[in-house]
Amino acid sequence: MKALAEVSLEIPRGATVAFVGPSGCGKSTLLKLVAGLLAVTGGAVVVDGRPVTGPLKNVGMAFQNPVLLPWRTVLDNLMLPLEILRENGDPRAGDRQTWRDRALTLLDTVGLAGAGDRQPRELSGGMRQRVSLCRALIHEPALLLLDEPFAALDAFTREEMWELYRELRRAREFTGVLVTHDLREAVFLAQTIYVMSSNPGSVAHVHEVKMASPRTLEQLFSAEATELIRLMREQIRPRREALA
Amino acid sequence: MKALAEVSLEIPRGATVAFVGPSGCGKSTLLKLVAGLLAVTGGAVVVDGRPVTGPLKNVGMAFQNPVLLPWRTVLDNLMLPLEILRENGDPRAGDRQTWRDRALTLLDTVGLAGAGDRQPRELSGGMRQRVSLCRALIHEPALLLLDEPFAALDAFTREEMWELYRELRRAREFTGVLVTHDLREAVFLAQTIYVMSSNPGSVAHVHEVKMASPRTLEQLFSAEATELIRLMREQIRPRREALA
Amino acid sequence: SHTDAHSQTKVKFALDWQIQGPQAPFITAKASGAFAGQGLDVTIDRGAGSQKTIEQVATGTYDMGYGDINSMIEYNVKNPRDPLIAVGIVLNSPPFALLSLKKYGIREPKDLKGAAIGAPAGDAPRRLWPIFAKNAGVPADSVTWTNMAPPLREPAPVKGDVKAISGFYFTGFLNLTENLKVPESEVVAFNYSEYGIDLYGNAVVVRADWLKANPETVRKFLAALNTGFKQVLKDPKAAIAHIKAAEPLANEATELKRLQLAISANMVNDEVKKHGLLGIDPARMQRAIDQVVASFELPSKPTVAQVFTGAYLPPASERKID
Amino acid sequence: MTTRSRRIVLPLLIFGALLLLWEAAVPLFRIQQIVLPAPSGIAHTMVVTAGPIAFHARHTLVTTLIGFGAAVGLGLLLGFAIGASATVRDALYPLLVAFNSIPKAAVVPLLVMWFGIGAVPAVLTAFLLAFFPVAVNVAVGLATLEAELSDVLRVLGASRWQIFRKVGVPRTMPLFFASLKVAVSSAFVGSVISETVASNAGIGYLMAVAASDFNTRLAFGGLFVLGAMGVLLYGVFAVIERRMTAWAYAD
Amino acid sequence: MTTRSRRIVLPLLIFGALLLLWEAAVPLFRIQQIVLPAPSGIAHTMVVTAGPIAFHARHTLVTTLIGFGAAVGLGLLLGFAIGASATVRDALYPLLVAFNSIPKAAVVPLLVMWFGIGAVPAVLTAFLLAFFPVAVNVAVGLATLEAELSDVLRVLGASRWQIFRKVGVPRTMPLFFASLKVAVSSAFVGSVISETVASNAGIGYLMAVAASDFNTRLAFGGLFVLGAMGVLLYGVFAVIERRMTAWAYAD
Ligand SMILES: Nc1ncnc2c1ncn2[C@@H]1O[C@H](COP(=O)(O)OP(=O)(O)OP(=O)(O)O)[C@@H](O)[C@H]1O
Ligand SMILES: Nc1ncnc2c1ncn2[C@@H]1O[C@H](COP(=O)(O)OP(=O)(O)OP(=O)(O)O)[C@@H](O)[C@H]1O
Ligand SMILES: [Mg+2]
Ligand SMILES: [Mg+2]
Repeated sequence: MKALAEVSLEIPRGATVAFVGPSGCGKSTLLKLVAGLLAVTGGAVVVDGRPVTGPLKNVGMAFQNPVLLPWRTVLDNLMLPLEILRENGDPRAGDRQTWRDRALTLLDTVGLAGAGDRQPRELSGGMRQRVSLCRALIHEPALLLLDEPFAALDAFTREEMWELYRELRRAREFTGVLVTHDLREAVFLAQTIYVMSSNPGSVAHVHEVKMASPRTLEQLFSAEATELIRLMREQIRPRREALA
Repeated sequence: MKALAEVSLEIPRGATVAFVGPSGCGKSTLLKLVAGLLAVTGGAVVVDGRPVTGPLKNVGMAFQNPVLLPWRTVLDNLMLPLEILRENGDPRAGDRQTWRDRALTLLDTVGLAGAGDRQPRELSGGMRQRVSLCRALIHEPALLLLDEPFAALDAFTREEMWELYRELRRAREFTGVLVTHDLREAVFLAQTIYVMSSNPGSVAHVHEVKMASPRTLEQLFSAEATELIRLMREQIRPRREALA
Repeated sequence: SHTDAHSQTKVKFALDWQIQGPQAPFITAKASGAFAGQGLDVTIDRGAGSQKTIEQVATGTYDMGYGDINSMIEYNVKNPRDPLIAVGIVLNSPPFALLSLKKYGIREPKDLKGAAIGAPAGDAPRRLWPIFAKNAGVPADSVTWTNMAPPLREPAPVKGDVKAISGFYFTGFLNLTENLKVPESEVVAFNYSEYGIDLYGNAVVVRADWLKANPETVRKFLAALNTGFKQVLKDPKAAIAHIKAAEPLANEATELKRLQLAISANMVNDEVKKHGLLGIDPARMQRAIDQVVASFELPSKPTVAQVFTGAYLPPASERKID
Repeated sequence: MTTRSRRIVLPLLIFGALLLLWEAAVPLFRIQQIVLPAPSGIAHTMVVTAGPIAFHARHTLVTTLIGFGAAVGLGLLLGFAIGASATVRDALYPLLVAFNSIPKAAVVPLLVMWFGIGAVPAVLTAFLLAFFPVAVNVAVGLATLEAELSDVLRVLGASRWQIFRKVGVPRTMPLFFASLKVAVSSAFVGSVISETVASNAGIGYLMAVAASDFNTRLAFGGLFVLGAMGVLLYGVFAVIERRMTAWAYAD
Repeated sequence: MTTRSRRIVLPLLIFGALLLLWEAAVPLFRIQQIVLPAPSGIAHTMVVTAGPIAFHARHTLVTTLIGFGAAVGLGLLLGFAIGASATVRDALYPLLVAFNSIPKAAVVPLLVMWFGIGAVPAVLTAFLLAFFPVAVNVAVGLATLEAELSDVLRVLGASRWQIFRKVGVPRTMPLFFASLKVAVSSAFVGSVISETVASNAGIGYLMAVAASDFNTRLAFGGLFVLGAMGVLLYGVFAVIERRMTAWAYAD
């Protein structure tokens, strides 16, 4: 079965792009292809000028289902990237204490101060999602792949996360690829939004978000943003009906 | 550790109530207590006039993470309730063919026509969530417990699901308990909304949704609905800040 | 044997070891129809050692068995409640021996001083070593014993793990010469019988209470065995054919040699020629009991009548051989 | 080369290479036949003795399967009881372990004393050796069941027994079948051990006869037959496993 | 009663009840001592022979642990190789299975022939019996690894070896430790078998001597010692297991 039709797109370094589209249209699959976790059956994925043949190395990734290692505490889950980097002699691997501090700061930022010593099974769904997000960020990757990282969060925590993303981006350059169902989220965070359609998955529409970056939550109520969101809603709706 | 402070509330038969609140405030825990999946350490849960001591029998439940049995196809996952009911001599268990038809109809309704023979691992996150929802509905339970059943869905699929819920409720009486992060969802579906706060989890505010049932999506844009949503946003926000 | 099987008396019989040449009297008695002719339907199972057979008869797992009479004496003393009794001797001279190789410079028992000797823990000649040592003038504690399962025994001196082994003469000698290709002239053997050890060997044994309840069955069994035994002595080759039929894996040439060795060294001697097959000389039996009691350090001494009864044997004239 | 044919050809190649090495080593190091006979000699003996070998192999096979069948039944039962109830586990497990620590070779003489020589002790030994791995793996599978999987059924009003059947059993299948493969080998080992000391038929008996004759070629032939039969039995259960638990294997 | 004390008291109670039943049955059914001696008699013999028993038990223990250690090392290695690479699995697995189907009791004489009498064949037998369950369970654990768990590390640029260590090993721990418990029992069985066949020390030797003396009490005493030692070894690994894999057990 073919999950994705030919999809060809280029993501400029330092930009954030978002993929939106109906459930099951192939967004998660696309992200895994980019990360090199799935092998392409046809066509090619090119990242940083090189075709992807195996898993990428310098990425941070958060999956749709937050996957924490159940045998490690929250903090130890966050130290995982450090361990790998250090063993691989990566220059970004600093000493353990620096990372610990960074991990604790991150946990604090996502509202999980003090949760470092807890076991993953003791966390709520949204808390796990936030830990998983921290793990994707902690080694300051050049490419960040996020699959609905905020779906299990309440509106406010979610908006705080948007702002966190914005601050991170402001502090350091990285390329972001975001899969989301929340059109406001896409508009707030991305420079380009790809609207996908199903059967097989393909990119139906591309929108450049013209608003200046960094953005404020108020900008989401601007006429431009409202209009874009309305337009994308319309673009997703008929696709689903065609599928049915 | 105490996850929930004393929470006392009564849900009238046939009504739908919603729980909203910050991530980690105990919504999922509360739902599991109601279902009898967790034992109360203090206090009591009373359903249908009887204190809950073990798992309830006549409920449909969809968890925050859609749990499908990985060794069964989608259709066989949906037939699970039938098998249990039939073995337990429940009068609601009809013949296999009726159930098959019902399962196929349900799959069709949630936009998964033709997915019956697929394996759970072949489904996208949102598709799994929809299958899990179907499984909660198929035996037409008197009590429906839903933990963010629509979180992994795009806006349109989600709204279709709301309408599906409304139609189901119109056709048959059941009591619904819904945990959600989407305030519009709560307003659309529930007669009563409980706003919870954290540390320990407790009900901070109760709102009766006065709008007539069944509702239309347009009503969500009414002044009354908009005001209620705005109010609840405010009620949730300060709580989170108090926590931080 | 194809007469009416239902009217036949069933007997469960355990051998001492596998079906080989020296077991021919029993196999022949069955194959030639001697048992059936007596109205017996005998099941013959192989054994796991002539001492184990004693246990199996004692526990009632088998009605009758072919085991070591010396172990039976020991068993009776240690379990006075349910004694066994021997009703016919097949190996009149005990096959017990120590075997060594010339290359170790062992010419006589004295030379064993300081040597390691290999044998299974329950091996009869190993357990009778103290009395052999006494008779041969060797201090009993001047050797060390090494425990090993039967199939490991003969290769051990060949490989140099031990300098000598104890065991049944016909088994050990043939295994060394036939199977391990040691030249016959290389093998040194000390037969216990040549050192004043006057024991009897393997016998048909039965529980005393079972014998009391089934005297006729025992009588018929021994009559048939006597017939089979005589056939074996008369025509060992034909007996080996029966062995081969019962156990297709057997090597006929080796088993024939083994049988002939057993006949000449253990089954037929002056006493047998004089008194006939299967019987005993009570005076010798008394000496044998004395020796066993001394060697095994048994707390009490049974009488000859408690150990053996010839009452169920065919008349001496029928047991006579030429 | 397809995966299927590779699965057959690869091990055969390695096996062949080992045989060649062995064949060459025997004359090279002047190894005595009693210590290690050459494969060619073993093969010759096996061909010559094919009739009796086939007879004894069939006997062993039947014995093994009966013992194995009983072991799977009891192993499942015990594993369920232990995996489902902490009390049963606490009470029974140490005794089971103690029992499992007793070499069955040491128990065979007792069995013979009680049941005589023949197929009964062999079946029992096969059973005794095989039920423990089944019970342990089933118990581990049930004890490590994710709570969420059974929650799905609990809210449907399912009984413990139903949860066991609908979730416990399938979830434990990969472990159960892994244990079956181990157990069928153990059962096989058990019947052969017993046959070696107390039987009038079976490959174990054949090897005992060969050993007492110092027929090392036949004894080694017996080892090869055991290996081949073991692979066969194992293969059958591996195929069943793949059929039943494909969902657990990512490929 | 605390869980801890229940874990010790419950099996002892059952064990005691069984002993009482047995003690009563022996005179009741007039069971011969050679068939089944009464527990009191066995206990008496064990007390009288405590010195030699302790000596032989220590010997067996050391042998077992050496063989077991080697088995865990090789078992892990093999399990890893088989679980990680389909080619290795296809090539080696059938041969391993064939090897495992050969009763080690049949191999002991060969080992003795090659390495002489004493501790070496016992260690080797322990090793041969113990490595297979470890290898199988580790291989199953790795082969049924959820893809998502390793994906987490793959995108960090982790090598196969790192994924094995960070995800494969911990994820496989419950299975690995379950296998250790089985393997230590197997190793124990292996050394005892070998001691029975050819050794001058160890519980196996003690039992062989007891059997040849018609000393059934001592032989049964040996069985009890084996059971007790097995439980002890098992218990040690069960404790380690609980420590290492608490996360896998819902309670
Ligand atoms: N292992 C697989 N085997 C076969 N089909 C698969 C597999 N994984 C995914 N698919 C199919 O590929 C399609 C795209 O799946 P994907 O998970 O990428 O969707 P998605 O856009 O992320 O959906 P959602 O928003 O619901 O998460 C779906 O139709 C799904 O059924
Ligand atoms: N097994 C457990 N052991 C200890 N603490 C737990 C356990 N399960 C949940 N908790 C804690 O209980 C609190 C409530 O968890 P719950 O899952 O009910 O939150 P929630 O409201 O559903 O959050 P979310 O919206 O993120 O799903 C959290 O602080 C969580 O850490
Ligand atoms: Mg997805
Ligand atoms: Mg929750």
